[in-house]
Amino acid sequence: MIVSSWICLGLPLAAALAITLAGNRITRRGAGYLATTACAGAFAAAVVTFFLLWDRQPADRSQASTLWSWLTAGDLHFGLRILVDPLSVFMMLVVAGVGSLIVWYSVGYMDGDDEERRYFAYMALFVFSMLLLVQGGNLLILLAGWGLVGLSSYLLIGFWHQRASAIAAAKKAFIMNALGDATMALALFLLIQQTGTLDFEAFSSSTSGVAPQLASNHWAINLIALGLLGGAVAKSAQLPLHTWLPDAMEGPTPVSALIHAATMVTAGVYLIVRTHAIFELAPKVQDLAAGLGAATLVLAGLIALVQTDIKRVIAYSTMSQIGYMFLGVGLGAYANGMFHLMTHAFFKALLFMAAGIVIHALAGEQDIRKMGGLRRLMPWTWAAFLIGGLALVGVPPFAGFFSKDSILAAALHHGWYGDILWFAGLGGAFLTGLYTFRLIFVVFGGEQSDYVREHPPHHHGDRVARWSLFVPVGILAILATIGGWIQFANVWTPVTDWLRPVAEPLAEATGWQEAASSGLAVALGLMGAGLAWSYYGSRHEAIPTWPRLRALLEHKFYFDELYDALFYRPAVVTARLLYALVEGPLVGGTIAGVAGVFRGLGRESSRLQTGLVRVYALAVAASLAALAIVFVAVR
Amino acid sequence: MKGPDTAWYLSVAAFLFAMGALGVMIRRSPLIVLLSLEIMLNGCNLALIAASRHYGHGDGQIFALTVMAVAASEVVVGLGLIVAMSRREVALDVDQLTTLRG
Amino acid sequence: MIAAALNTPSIDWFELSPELALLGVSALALLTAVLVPQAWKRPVAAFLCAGGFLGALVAAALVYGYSSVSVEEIGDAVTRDRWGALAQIVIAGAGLLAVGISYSERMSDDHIAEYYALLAAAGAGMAFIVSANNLITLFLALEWFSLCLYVLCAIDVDLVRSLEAGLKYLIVGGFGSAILLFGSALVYAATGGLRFGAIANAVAARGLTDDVVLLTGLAMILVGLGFKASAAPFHMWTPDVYEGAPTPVTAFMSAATKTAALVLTLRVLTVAFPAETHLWRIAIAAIACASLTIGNLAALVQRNVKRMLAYSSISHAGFMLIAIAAANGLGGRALLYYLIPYSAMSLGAFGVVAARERELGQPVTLDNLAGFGWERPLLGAAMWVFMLGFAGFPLTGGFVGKFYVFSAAYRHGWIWLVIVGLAATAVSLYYYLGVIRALYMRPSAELQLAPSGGSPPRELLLQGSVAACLVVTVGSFFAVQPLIDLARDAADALPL
Amino acid sequence: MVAASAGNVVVWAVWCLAVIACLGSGAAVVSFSNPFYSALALIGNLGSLAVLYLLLSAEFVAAAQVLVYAGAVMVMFLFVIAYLGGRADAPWAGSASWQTLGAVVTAGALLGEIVTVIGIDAAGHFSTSAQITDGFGSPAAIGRLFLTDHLLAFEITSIVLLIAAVGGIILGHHSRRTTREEVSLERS
Amino acid sequence: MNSWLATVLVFLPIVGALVCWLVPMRRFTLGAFATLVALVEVGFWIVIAERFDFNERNGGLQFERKGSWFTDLGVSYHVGLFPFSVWLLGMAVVVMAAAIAYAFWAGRERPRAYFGLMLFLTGAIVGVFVAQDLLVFYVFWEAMLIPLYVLMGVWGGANRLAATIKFVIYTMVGSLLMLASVIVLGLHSGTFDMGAATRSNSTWIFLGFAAAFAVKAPLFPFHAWLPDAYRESPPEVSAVLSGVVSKTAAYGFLRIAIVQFDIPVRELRTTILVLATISLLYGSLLAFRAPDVRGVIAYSSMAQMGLITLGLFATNLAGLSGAVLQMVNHGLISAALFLIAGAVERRAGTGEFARLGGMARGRPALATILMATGIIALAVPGSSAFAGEFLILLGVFAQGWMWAVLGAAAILLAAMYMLRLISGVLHRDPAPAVDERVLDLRLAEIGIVVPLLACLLALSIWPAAISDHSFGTGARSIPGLLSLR
Repeated sequence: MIVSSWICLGLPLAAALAITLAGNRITRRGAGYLATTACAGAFAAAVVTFFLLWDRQPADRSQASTLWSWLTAGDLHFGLRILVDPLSVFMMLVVAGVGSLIVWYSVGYMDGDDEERRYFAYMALFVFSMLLLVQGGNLLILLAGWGLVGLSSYLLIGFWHQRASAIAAAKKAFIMNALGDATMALALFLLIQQTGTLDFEAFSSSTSGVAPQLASNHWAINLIALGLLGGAVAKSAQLPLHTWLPDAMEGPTPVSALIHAATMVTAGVYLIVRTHAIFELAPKVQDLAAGLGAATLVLAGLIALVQTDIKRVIAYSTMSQIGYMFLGVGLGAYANGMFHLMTHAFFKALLFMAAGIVIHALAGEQDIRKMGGLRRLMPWTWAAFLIGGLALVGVPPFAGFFSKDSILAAALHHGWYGDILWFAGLGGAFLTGLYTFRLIFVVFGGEQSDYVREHPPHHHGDRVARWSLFVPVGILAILATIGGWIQFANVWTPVTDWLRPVAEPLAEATGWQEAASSGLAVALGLMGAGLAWSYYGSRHEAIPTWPRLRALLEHKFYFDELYDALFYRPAVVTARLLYALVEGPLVGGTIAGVAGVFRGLGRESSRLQTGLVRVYALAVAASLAALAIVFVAVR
Repeated sequence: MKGPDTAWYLSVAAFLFAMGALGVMIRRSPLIVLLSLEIMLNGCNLALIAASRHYGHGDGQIFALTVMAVAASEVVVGLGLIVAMSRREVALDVDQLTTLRG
Repeated sequence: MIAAALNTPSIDWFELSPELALLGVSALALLTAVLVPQAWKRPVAAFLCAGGFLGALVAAALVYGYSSVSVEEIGDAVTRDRWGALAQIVIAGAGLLAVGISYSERMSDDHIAEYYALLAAAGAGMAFIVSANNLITLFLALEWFSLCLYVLCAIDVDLVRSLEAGLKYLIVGGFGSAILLFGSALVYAATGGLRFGAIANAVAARGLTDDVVLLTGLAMILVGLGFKASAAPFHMWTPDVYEGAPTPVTAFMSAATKTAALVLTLRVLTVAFPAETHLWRIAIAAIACASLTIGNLAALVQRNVKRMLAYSSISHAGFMLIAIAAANGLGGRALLYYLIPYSAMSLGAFGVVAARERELGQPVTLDNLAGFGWERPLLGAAMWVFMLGFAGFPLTGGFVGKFYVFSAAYRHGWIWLVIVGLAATAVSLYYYLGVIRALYMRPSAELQLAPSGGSPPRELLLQGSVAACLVVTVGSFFAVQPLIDLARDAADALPL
Repeated sequence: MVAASAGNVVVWAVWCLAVIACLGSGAAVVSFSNPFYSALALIGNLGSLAVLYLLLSAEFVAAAQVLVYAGAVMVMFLFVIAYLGGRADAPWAGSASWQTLGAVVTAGALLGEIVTVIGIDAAGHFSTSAQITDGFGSPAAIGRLFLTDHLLAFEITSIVLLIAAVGGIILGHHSRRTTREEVSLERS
Repeated sequence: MNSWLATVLVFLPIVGALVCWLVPMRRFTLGAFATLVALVEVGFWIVIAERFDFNERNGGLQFERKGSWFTDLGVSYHVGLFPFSVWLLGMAVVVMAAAIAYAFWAGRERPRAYFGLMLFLTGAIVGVFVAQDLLVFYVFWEAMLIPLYVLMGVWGGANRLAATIKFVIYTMVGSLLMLASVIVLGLHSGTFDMGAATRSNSTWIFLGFAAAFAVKAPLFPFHAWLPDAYRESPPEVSAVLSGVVSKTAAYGFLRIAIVQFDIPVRELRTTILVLATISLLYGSLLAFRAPDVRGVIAYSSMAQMGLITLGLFATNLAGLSGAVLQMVNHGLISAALFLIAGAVERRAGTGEFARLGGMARGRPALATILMATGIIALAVPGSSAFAGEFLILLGVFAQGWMWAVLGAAAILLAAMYMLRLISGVLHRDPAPAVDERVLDLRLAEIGIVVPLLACLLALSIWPAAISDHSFGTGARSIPGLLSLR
């Protein structure tokens, strides 16, 4: 079991290194296959691990393995350590599974790009990093994976590096994630100071291990939880650190599908579940997480209404869906959150990949205003997109229905605060229906637009490339349809049971709560869809015309502007000021000044040397007189 | 000891010495500067001889005699220099010897 | 009958052997001027002079070896001790190297033999003064080598600069000697002794520690000696004379005169005026500070390299005076140790300047030194090392010297003096490194004038001398222990 | 006693005269504008000093002073001044007044300091001087000292004189070459 | 035999330097010879590392050798190695070898002087790291300056003269203050042996040492020499300056300032931490706006030294181990960065961002290497630089949460300036200065930089190699460290 999980971790890394070192000696497509095979191998290893773990007693389903001491200082030892338990295996399956599908898809999508090899190296690196993140056996290794996925994300967003916008987006993503890394690191310092360990076993429950020790220090535990939440929020693009995600759509579409929809951005959810014991000791922070999730889901849903870029709409939808997950895990419905994470990975990847096929077919065009009437031209794509959309909205029997609604139900368990969140979630459901179907109607419905007529969709590349585009999408479409069937709250709960040894849920909804939530959510989602149909189905208008609100939404609530004014500008201005006021005059000027003073003194003392011999004698005599008088005076 | 005692002689020596020093410091003619140096040395000699008398042993006188020889030597070299300078058409004015300065 | 009554002092010829060697050579060189054909004068006189200095060196070394106990000799006029002998070794070495530097100097052939005779004679005078044991010997030896130097400075009688330097030196030097002499007279008047020991005894016996006449005399002696050591504020002759004098003479003066004056200063002050230590120590410290300040500041703005080195020598006088001011065993050691690399660096640096001067036929400035380091690798590298040594960088004896000097000051408890010395070192870096900058970092294309035609003369003797200086400069860094042992044994001769 | 005191008065009188002559001629040396007169005044100075030496029982020194100094040295001086002729006349003084003022103040301070310290000690150990023997200061005594205690000084003096002679020869030597490139090379 | 190794390591390059200077060789032979000597030096280091007993419990001095130099003041040629010195030494010899090889490849003018000076510099730097006598330490410390001055002044850029004089005088002022402290401490103890010298309580002596190290590191506000020096030197000299020479300052802080001065460190800790933090933030901010590649690396180097100082003056095991690790990291990183910057400047003729850009396309080696170095430099989690910074901040966290927060903020800034550097060179459309003739890195350059990068990657895989093998168990490596915890 340990071996298989190490294999799972090692295969993608090996692929990344092999592609990098091979350079031109490997064909472009060879690189793609290598990466795909490695990821598939990782998935196979994850499956093996899963079954091996399945065989054990629930209480016995946790095993750690340390390769070597990665970082030590005195008594502190942080091993290069993985932890295999239900949660990590769950994530391994999702990551490696969806990952291998998307890498496969990339073979077709990236076909013909100049730097395919680099792309696949990065992708393999990402999968490795993500697996390191989820397998890491202590917070430090998790943080390492955390940083490495950020790095891969940076590399892949900026993959088309001639584009200034792509580079800017990549930098933005990296720096906002680094902010999260920093708060996490600080939390880790505090945690080390309080407990002396970062191993997950110590934090497995809020009552055992080091928990009592932590609970005694109220401030510390809140700060630790807050720091971890900072990391989670940054990585998962939740308010207020969400602005990088839409920009990240500058990357190739499979990247968006894998990193910015299916896996990396959900790492925050994983982190909260993994360290749930800490959050449970700091309930206010946990509430904050849920609140942030709720706010994000509504806000992102609103913004998605006015976006005109097909990928950005999906990106905002991703934010919104992760908001649901945060809501869930913030409320203690860990299994529900994780379940939604999984289904979301399926249908969101599906949406992105279908969108990718559209973009690919339309020669890179992403603006939905130029699309329209694609349904007849690309029926299969339309079908896939529709499945994804239905799953997203949460229409039964698609995957989203099973996972999303039980999160909402959990909110009802949480007093008045939970009620507010519940309403927000329901509102979000409505918005989801609205923006999803707006997208579907605008892109696929109606008449063919001028642009589409001018650029009739066609598939590039050879058959192999086409197949590699369509087969993964098909698989995902199936998964988006049936993936949710593995759990039906209160009736059939294998996911919850599987995760129970790691994260005992705080809240489990009762039957009527489940029913009410499901019913309302589905209804609202369908209402949204209906509204979308009534608005966009007939009239071909991509954006609602409501000027002031539209401006607000199009500027994404002015978050970018705010951060620009709050952080970036001040940093630039401070740096300029430091150059102008400190570095030049003060630091450099001091030297110049001192040197000038000495040169001046030198010139003066050199001028004393008049060349007049009488003055020389005078100097001798005068100093003699002074010396003699002083001698006699002080004797 | 008859007449003024040693302090008087020493005072006269000091006068001579200071007078010579003043000459060196204010005169511009190198010849007169050399003469002023002689006066300084004479002041020293007077002091030496006075002290020699005061202690009643001849060391000071010996010293004074050697000083005379030294003074003569300085004069020889100094005058040699002055003659050499006049040959090179250099003005005999110490204030104009300012090629070397700064 | 009279002869029987005369109790002529026994003369220790061995003690006098360094001086006698030099004097004898000087006389022979004078004879050369008369007897040897014009074409042979230069080599013969130079060879004789070098031989004399070499002989003096060996003799002084022998004297050092056989003088573990100090003895006053020849009517107590001189002391035979290791302090003097070690200084004689330094002086003789300086003279030997100066001969090498002088050899190819473009100097009028008229007085070439006399030049070497005077060089040897000056060396003899200095050898005397460092072992002087009474005020008469002190004064006479001082005048002896001063007269030689006056003439040597002006020996290029066709050069106005040279004459000007000679006359200035003579006037101010005479003035300084007169002050020293009057000081001696006052000390004699106050104590009745001319012998250093007798002065100290009289002060002790008659309670003259605070006697004002004695103190005035002491002040005057200090000024006179400070003058010879070219310490500020009695330094003002130094830049002019160093610049005007023929460069080999400057080289010799900067090394040997300073050695003689400083070694003697410590001897006089400790042997004759031990009771006034508290006073002269402060005075010397003040003089040291003044020298460090003025020497370094004025050197900052010099363009003429000789003049800059002159100011640098003033500042080094300041450093060595710190050792004297410390007036402890460490200080004595520090002084003698410091003098060894200092002399080598000084001679070597002026030697390099002389080489460049001969190439260009005009005074060396920082500007026309450009590219010299690349054209003449040995001389350039040597100059580099000398400048680093002056600045007190490690791998040269200059560093250890400064280290000892500062240690001595600290041992006395004068940390402030250490700070002053360090500050001066920091300032001095600018101009020392400026020379290196000129040597290596400025392309010679910037040079306005071309070297005076042909390939530069191969001056083996000069290069050999500079190389020897280099060896001493660097060697004294590694061989600290033996040199310090020598210096310690020497300093033990003084009542420190 | 009377004879003694009368002798004392005479000595005082002679002393006063000699001192006046000495200082007066000294002042003259320093202040005459013509070096020739200054040199002549120095002869007077040396002569009056010789009188003071006699009063201090330094007969041999006094004699040497007159013979060697006033005789030989001054003759050399006068000879050179004559040789230089009009070129010897330099401006009296001049240039910056602060130099002159500084010189006068410095010389005054120096004088004041020395005289003051002598005055302080005058009542102390300068008040009683040692008794001297008959031969004190006589050529014989001096000669004896020169050959015994101060043998080295004697020898060194001779060497110093020799060096001065050589130096004089070198400097006074008429250069065979009158034009050399270095002559024109002044500081750039 | 073992006890000779430290001495061999010091004098091998110096002998090599003498050979360069004295034996006439042709340009190629000289370069090859110097590179060979540097590689042999690395080989000797490997021998040392292999023979070094890292398991010794108290982590004390090994390979010790002591010979009297002058006895009356108690100065001796005393060399030896602590575990942490071994790592710094290794970093130094590797970087020096890379720098010399780079110079060989770049074909510097006047090779005799050049390679001699580089080898001499190597010897001096090694000397600093092995010296166990205050005066010997000072000697090597100063000896470093001699070749650096000439290397910068002769082979540097257009404004080299002003830069060199500023550099030397500035650092010498600090060094002279240290000399004062050396004298006072040594004479006070009666010996200059670091192991035997008494620990001092004098703040003034401490400040003397601290001044020298603060200038050399440099810490704000003693860094005025830094931008010019790093910009005007030849790239490999900049690499040595920022990679190795600055580490001697940090080493000095560790070996002398912290160990010998118990109470002053405690009293002045806050002040120094403040200075270090200001350096960190200030350097990062300035690096963020620097107009050229070397400017960014220069100011980032200052920031990194601030960070290392933070770790050192945390004076706990985490901080110290982290600082040692980070010293090695940063040495390798900044050397690699400067060499790459040199390669870029060589091709484009400029280092200004305004005229650079778009070098990634068609130049995979340059892009990969610069990207890899850059992301390690910005301490992406999982890299060795991250490990070092993590330990440093963890250590300084114990002294107060504020330091760690500010340090974390600066790491954010590090991401900003380093990404700006990477993008400025590699990304966007090719800039005017980058045309088709601008080639990818040549094999030789790759061969020089990749080993540095490989060391960094190896350390990323196992940072505990250094952090766990620097101070022995329980921080008893140096008498005194324990009491500071």
